[in-house]
Amino acid sequence: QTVGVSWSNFQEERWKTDEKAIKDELAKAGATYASADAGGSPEKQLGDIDSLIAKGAKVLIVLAMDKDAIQPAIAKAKARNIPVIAYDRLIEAPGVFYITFDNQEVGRMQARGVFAVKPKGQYVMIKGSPTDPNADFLRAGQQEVLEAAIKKGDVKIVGEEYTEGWKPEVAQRNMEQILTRAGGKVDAVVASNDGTAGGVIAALSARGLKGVAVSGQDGDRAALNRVALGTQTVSVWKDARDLGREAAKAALQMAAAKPVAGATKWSGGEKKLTMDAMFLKAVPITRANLDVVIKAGHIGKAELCKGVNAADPPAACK
Amino acid sequence: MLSRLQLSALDLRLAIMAAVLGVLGLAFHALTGQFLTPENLYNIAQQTAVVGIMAAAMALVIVARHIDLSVGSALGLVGVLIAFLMYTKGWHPVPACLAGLAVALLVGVYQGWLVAGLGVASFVVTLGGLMSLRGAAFLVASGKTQPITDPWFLMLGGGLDGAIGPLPSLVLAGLLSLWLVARTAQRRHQQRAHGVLPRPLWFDVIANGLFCAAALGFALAMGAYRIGDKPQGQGIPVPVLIWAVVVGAVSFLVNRTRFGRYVYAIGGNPEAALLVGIPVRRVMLQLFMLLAVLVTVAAIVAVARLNAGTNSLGTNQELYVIAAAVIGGVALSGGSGTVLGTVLGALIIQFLEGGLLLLDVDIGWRMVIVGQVLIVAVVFDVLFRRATGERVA
Amino acid sequence: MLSRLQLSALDLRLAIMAAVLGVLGLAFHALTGQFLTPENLYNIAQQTAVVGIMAAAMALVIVARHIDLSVGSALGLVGVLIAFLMYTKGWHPVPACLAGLAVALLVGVYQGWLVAGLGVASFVVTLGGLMSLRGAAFLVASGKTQPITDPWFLMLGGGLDGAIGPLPSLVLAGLLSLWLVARTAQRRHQQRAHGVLPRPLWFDVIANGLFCAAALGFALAMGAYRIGDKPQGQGIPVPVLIWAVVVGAVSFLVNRTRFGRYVYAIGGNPEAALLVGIPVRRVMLQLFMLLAVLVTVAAIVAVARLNAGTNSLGTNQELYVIAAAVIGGVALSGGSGTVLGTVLGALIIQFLEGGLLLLDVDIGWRMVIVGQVLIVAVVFDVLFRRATGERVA
Amino acid sequence: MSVPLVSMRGIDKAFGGVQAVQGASLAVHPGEVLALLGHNGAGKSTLMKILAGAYGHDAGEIRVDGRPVHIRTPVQAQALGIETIYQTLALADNLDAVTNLFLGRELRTRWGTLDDYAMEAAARAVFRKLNPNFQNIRVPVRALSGGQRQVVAISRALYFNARVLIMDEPCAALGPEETRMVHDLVRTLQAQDVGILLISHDMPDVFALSDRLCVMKNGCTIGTYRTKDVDEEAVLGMIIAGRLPEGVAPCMRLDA
Amino acid sequence: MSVPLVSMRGIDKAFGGVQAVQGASLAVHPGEVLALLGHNGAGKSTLMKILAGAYGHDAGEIRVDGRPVHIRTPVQAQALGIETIYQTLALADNLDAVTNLFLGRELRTRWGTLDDYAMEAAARAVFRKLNPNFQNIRVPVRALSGGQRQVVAISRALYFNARVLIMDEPCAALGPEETRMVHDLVRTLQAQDVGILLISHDMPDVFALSDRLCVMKNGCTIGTYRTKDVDEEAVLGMIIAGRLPEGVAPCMRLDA
Ligand SMILES: Nc1ncnc2c1ncn2[C@@H]1O[C@H](COP(=O)(O)OP(=O)(O)OP(=O)(O)O)[C@@H](O)[C@H]1O
Ligand SMILES: Nc1ncnc2c1ncn2[C@@H]1O[C@H](COP(=O)(O)OP(=O)(O)OP(=O)(O)O)[C@@H](O)[C@H]1O
Ligand SMILES: O[C@@H]1[C@@H](O)[C@H](O)OC[C@H]1O
Ligand SMILES: [Mg+2]
Ligand SMILES: [Mg+2]
Repeated sequence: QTVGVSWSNFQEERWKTDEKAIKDELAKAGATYASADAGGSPEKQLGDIDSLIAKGAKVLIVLAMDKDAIQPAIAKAKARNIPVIAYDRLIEAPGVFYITFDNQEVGRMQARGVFAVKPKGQYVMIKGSPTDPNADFLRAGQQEVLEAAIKKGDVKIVGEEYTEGWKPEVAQRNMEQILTRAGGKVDAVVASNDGTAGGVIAALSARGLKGVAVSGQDGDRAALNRVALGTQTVSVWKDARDLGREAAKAALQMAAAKPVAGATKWSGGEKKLTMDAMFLKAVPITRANLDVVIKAGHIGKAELCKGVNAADPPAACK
Repeated sequence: MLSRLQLSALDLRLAIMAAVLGVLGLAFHALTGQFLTPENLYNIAQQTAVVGIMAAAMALVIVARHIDLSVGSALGLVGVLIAFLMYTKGWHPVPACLAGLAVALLVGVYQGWLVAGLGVASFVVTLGGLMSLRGAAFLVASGKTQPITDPWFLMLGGGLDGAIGPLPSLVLAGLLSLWLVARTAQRRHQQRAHGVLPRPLWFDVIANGLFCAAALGFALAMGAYRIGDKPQGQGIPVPVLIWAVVVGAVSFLVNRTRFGRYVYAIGGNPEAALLVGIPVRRVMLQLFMLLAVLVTVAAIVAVARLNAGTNSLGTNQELYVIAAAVIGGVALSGGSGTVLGTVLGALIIQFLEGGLLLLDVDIGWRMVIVGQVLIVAVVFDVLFRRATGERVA
Repeated sequence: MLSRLQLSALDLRLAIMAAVLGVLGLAFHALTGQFLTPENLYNIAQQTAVVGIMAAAMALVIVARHIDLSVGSALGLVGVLIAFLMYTKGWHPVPACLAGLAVALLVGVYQGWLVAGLGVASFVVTLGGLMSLRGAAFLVASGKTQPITDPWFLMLGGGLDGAIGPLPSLVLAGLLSLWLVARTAQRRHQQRAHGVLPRPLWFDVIANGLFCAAALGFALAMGAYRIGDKPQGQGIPVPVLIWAVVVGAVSFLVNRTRFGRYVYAIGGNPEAALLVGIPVRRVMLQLFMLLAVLVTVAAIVAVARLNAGTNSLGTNQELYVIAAAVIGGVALSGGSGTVLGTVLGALIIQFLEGGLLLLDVDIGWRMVIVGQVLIVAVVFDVLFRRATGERVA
Repeated sequence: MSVPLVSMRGIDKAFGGVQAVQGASLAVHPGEVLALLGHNGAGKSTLMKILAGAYGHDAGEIRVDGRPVHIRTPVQAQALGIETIYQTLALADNLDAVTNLFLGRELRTRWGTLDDYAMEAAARAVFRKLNPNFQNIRVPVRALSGGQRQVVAISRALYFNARVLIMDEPCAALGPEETRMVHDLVRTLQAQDVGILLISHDMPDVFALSDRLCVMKNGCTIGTYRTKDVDEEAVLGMIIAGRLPEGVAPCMRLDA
Repeated sequence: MSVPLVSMRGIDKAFGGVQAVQGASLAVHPGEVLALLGHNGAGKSTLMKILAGAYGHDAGEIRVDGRPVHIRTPVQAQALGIETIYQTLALADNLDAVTNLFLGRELRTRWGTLDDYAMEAAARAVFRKLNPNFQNIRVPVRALSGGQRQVVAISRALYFNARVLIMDEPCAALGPEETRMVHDLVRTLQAQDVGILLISHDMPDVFALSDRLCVMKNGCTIGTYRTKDVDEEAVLGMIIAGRLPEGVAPCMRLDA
């Protein structure tokens, strides 16, 4: 039994975790893992999926770079009766099984995490890559949460920039210029992932600004450490190992033409298409619940707590 | 020996490259057991088309001692624009494509004027274009992906219904073979008529035989590929057909028209080209416009293949297009290179990418390998030219 | 007039660029009210350092008629490697940096050997490097971000504690000014001693005055920038200091050593350079190694500034480095260009990016504008060279 | 007196700051060889490139057969029957001899495509006239010897039936055999009423071939004389010192 | 008989498939001018470039003062006192005359840095010897006239006290004044016991300057004779047809 997995890009560190989880689960079931990595290019991803099918994949797990541009590959798989799992990012097509942490929801969690700390003040929105459609989903989720406070005037957005290629150094430069523009008066930064959050925090610390709320996502080790140190407020952790494991299980069931255990019906997509889906809980990791990532074995305590203030450590580091 | 066969060093190089391609294919097949299957060949042929279409014109640009670093961004701009006009603006595909072509030509004329008219280095002009046009691609649809659904248009991208079927494929390949043989016969006749000694017959027979076998074999393989429970095999995919037409057309330009000859003359000695009365500026402008046309064609194929225009479309593609031309034997110093070489160059890159993928090689290693193969190809080129006694510095 | 002032066309061009930079600064300040503040200047100076450091060596590479497209990927590889050794492997910063340097030199020697020894076009070699090294950067830490915490190391990236304080800044600027004036005096003296007519005194006074004013003014501005409630102003940030040292060192190489002179000779006429006995291969190899050293320096500053090594580090940066050199007046045809020009070129790009960001200009437009400014700069260059009667084609 | 085939009057040309040609005037008549002399950088090549259409000019007038003409491109000059053998030969090194011969003026079939066989046949014929041993006409000219390359360049002027032929130091890099061949060629063309403008530094060549000579100095044409009226001494005096020979009548022949 | 300053024996050199030089032998003695003649592509420049260290050779032996030497780079040749004025001048057009004069052999201060003022002063002195009017020595040589460029190239040989001087068609592009200057220079150096290898197509030059002449054909040195023993006719016969003159004793002087 071969399971083909098509990854979208290798740049963020989380995907290695996802991959390991899938691999482990498949190994347990004696299935073969085959993968391809599109390096961030939707064009290339189509070719990748072709190759996976050629390689004899009986079921596909697809992390789509672009939800629309992936459609031809899905159609092809369908024509060959190969079931497809939309992994992490929605692919709205009949018969596709969707397993995810909803990106829009992630955006909401990011905003909520920051908003909880800074219900009032000047906000900066550091968005993802202008060429990554997820950047806009995240941004939309963030807006939903902040909308009311913005209307009321409690929250004021003083800067908003895309980050070419999700590059931390670009986020850093953009943040520096925004800080100049705002005269350093920034209370919260909703950064769309942990990489950009890293750049933002470097900019803030270079400006000697402390106590600014900053969000992120992915549970990158560096980011979790920052949460422990108190420089980052929240990293929305999509426990990649859960997602990977569940996806692998679902894949094996689908390959055997069995219904996926624990699936629900869902029709919340753009086209209102009804699909089988499974939603995992993303967990916003804050200083208060850092123990979650340790317990989950995602990161060691030593790495997590490296350099924390011994006088006032977060609970998880005690 | 070589001169008796009227084989130029260039022909020899092409033959070697074709052999390399064959070896590569066999090696990957031996390692994976899946490489030389109709399915995989079908996929690889399709995947190569977009880069191949642009590489055909890029070869000429490099032959003329220039470079275009902006083709990836231009592809993105034109692709997004076409998709945007169809999806968001509800235009019919034809006017949408024409609008895309118009924009591409505008960009081509602008860049061509800077290069040919003002004499600014094309490297700089198109480096600026690489940045500017990527920005413009974002501005068209504010970065939003534009899906495409028109089934007629989607056929242009290949996919499920975008192939011409087994019989027409075979007929096409047959016609091509016939034409080839007829042309060779005609050439031999003309040569004798003009008192020129033709090549030995056995050589022409073998060369033509190999080519016809390749064409027919390809058509058969494509026809043998059957997707799911479709009643019929696929046949040659439309993007590959478009690519073939493009290669044929550009080859015709190169071999049979003044334009093509002038491009080579400019690349060989720009000053001499001016002095003998070649309208260098006009030819350069036309060249940039030709590239613009082919970028548009490639953009149409790319968005049709993706079923969407994304504004990341074509990112870094200029590197692959240039690499295909260079691996195909186009010299950066200008004046030499063939269109057929770009086909082989583009295929070698795609064979590697596809084969390594089948072998499950990590993306990091894949990038390392592809980069080094580019270098190896050119090192080979340099040593080859040196061995055949070409004057080097 | 120009010849009486012993002003070369190159000097004039530098002066014009400095004026453009000034106008740009004033214009952005008028529009935003925040551009010419100590804070913004402090940030922009820092942001420019990484590109500026590499551009100093890139200028020489281009002067020698070559190009290096791989610097961005090399920066990524070296940066990730250093951060990886420090964070994951627990190395001390010094050996980690040395290891990074060793890898950079290895890559430099390899590419330099291909270019200088085998005679492969540097465009191709470094295009391959662009792909391969990016893959290698990923392989080092399997794509994982490597945070950096060593406070001593972080100082190299500037930031809160990475500046030398107002007084040392002023002292440095003062010393630089003194040295400049002394050198000018010495030069006038030597010229008279050798029977050469020096420039008019008023001219040297004004030129030196302007330069000293700029140096002291910059030091004062940096000193005036106070972060939060730190008791003291910042002063010149360490990355800027490093950049200044690099520019000084490379200028010294160019003006006062055989190596620098040979680079220009090679760029002017590679064949002649060989014939008069310049060890062309060795010089080219040294040049690629110099670039490798500066890429390492830039990588150290970059990861220190970011507080982390990420595998996207340096993506597309080669474009900015080349653009800085070209905007700074380095001609792609080789043989001409100055190191000081790259400083102005890098600053012009960063002024634009920073100013447009302050103006809240959309990313799409920003890319469009930066791309076109590159073109405008070179169009200006071409027209300028034509006006000063330089032989063009 | 005959109408000059070509006359140039008061031609100016500057490159940026450099005034390369200034108020230069000369004329050449059918069947006449006019030698153009001058120190290095005097402006000889520039003046001839203006006539050949390779450079535009800033001021002055060019007449062909007494009628003012507009020459701004090589094509316009060629259309008027002005052919040029450049000092640098102007060959595309990567192309073969046949292609170079017809470069810019290819023969075409009725479909508008290149007629390679017709060109090859025609090229063989014209090359044979100049050098019967020249066989490898289908290899890139980069592989040819200096003499063979020169044959290709000269053939270009020959094939297209020049009325005026400009030769910019055609023998500078030639061996004795090739030089002799060029001399013969000049005399043949002269007999066919072609007007020839010959740039040369070689006094024996000049005296052996030219009917009149025109000396340039610093961009100006300072004097034109019948060759048989002056001796080498006098010519060198003009070239080096700009000193006109005493008691010799200048002979411009600008007008009919 | 004196020991030859330089002798080359049985030199072979191929480029890819082209055998440019084959079994070539010659020698030059102190205070002697040896003219090297031959058709275009005979291999003259290649043979001299081998002696100058610009090309390596595939076989054969080079001796200086009778001792076998190893010359593979221009620096090695220069160290043996062999200076070359190349057919192409070999100047870096973007650099000024002073810099070009010292290119590859810069004067340095005791810190190892370039000593620009010393170089400028020395350059002025040597340029003055050749052309007193040459003032603009600090502008890029691309802006200089052909004659001035030639002065720079010649000065290079002069300044570094050549023992053997190779001149590859030094007058081909020169005006009469400059040519005369080169002739004077050759005679002066000859008087200083420099050995000179002169490549020229110009028979008057050859007969005026050379003591012996050596003819190459298709890469081989086919004959060496005392110049006063042969006439132009005989020399042309050698060059064109490879026909050795009858009844004239060859004069190789390869050995002491
Ligand atoms: N394209 C150009 N750009 C700038 N200056 C030029 C150009 N062509 C020629 N010149 C200048 O114009 C002047 C005349 O040059 P030209 O080549 O006409 O001289 P010439 O008489 O042919 O000399 P020579 O005997 O050396 O061939 C020279 O000063 C030269 O430097
Ligand atoms: N770098 C090179 N690469 C390949 N072939 C070369 C090279 N240099 C010279 N040749 C070939 O070697 C042969 C001898 O050339 P060379 O330049 O020595 O002739 P020459 O006697 O100097 O002729 P000329 O009188 O035209 O200067 C020619 O066939 C030439 O094409
Ligand atoms: O997890 C993020 C993913 O959703 C986005 O698409 O790319 C960046 C990642 O950080
Ligand atoms: Mg001339
Ligand atoms: Mg020669």
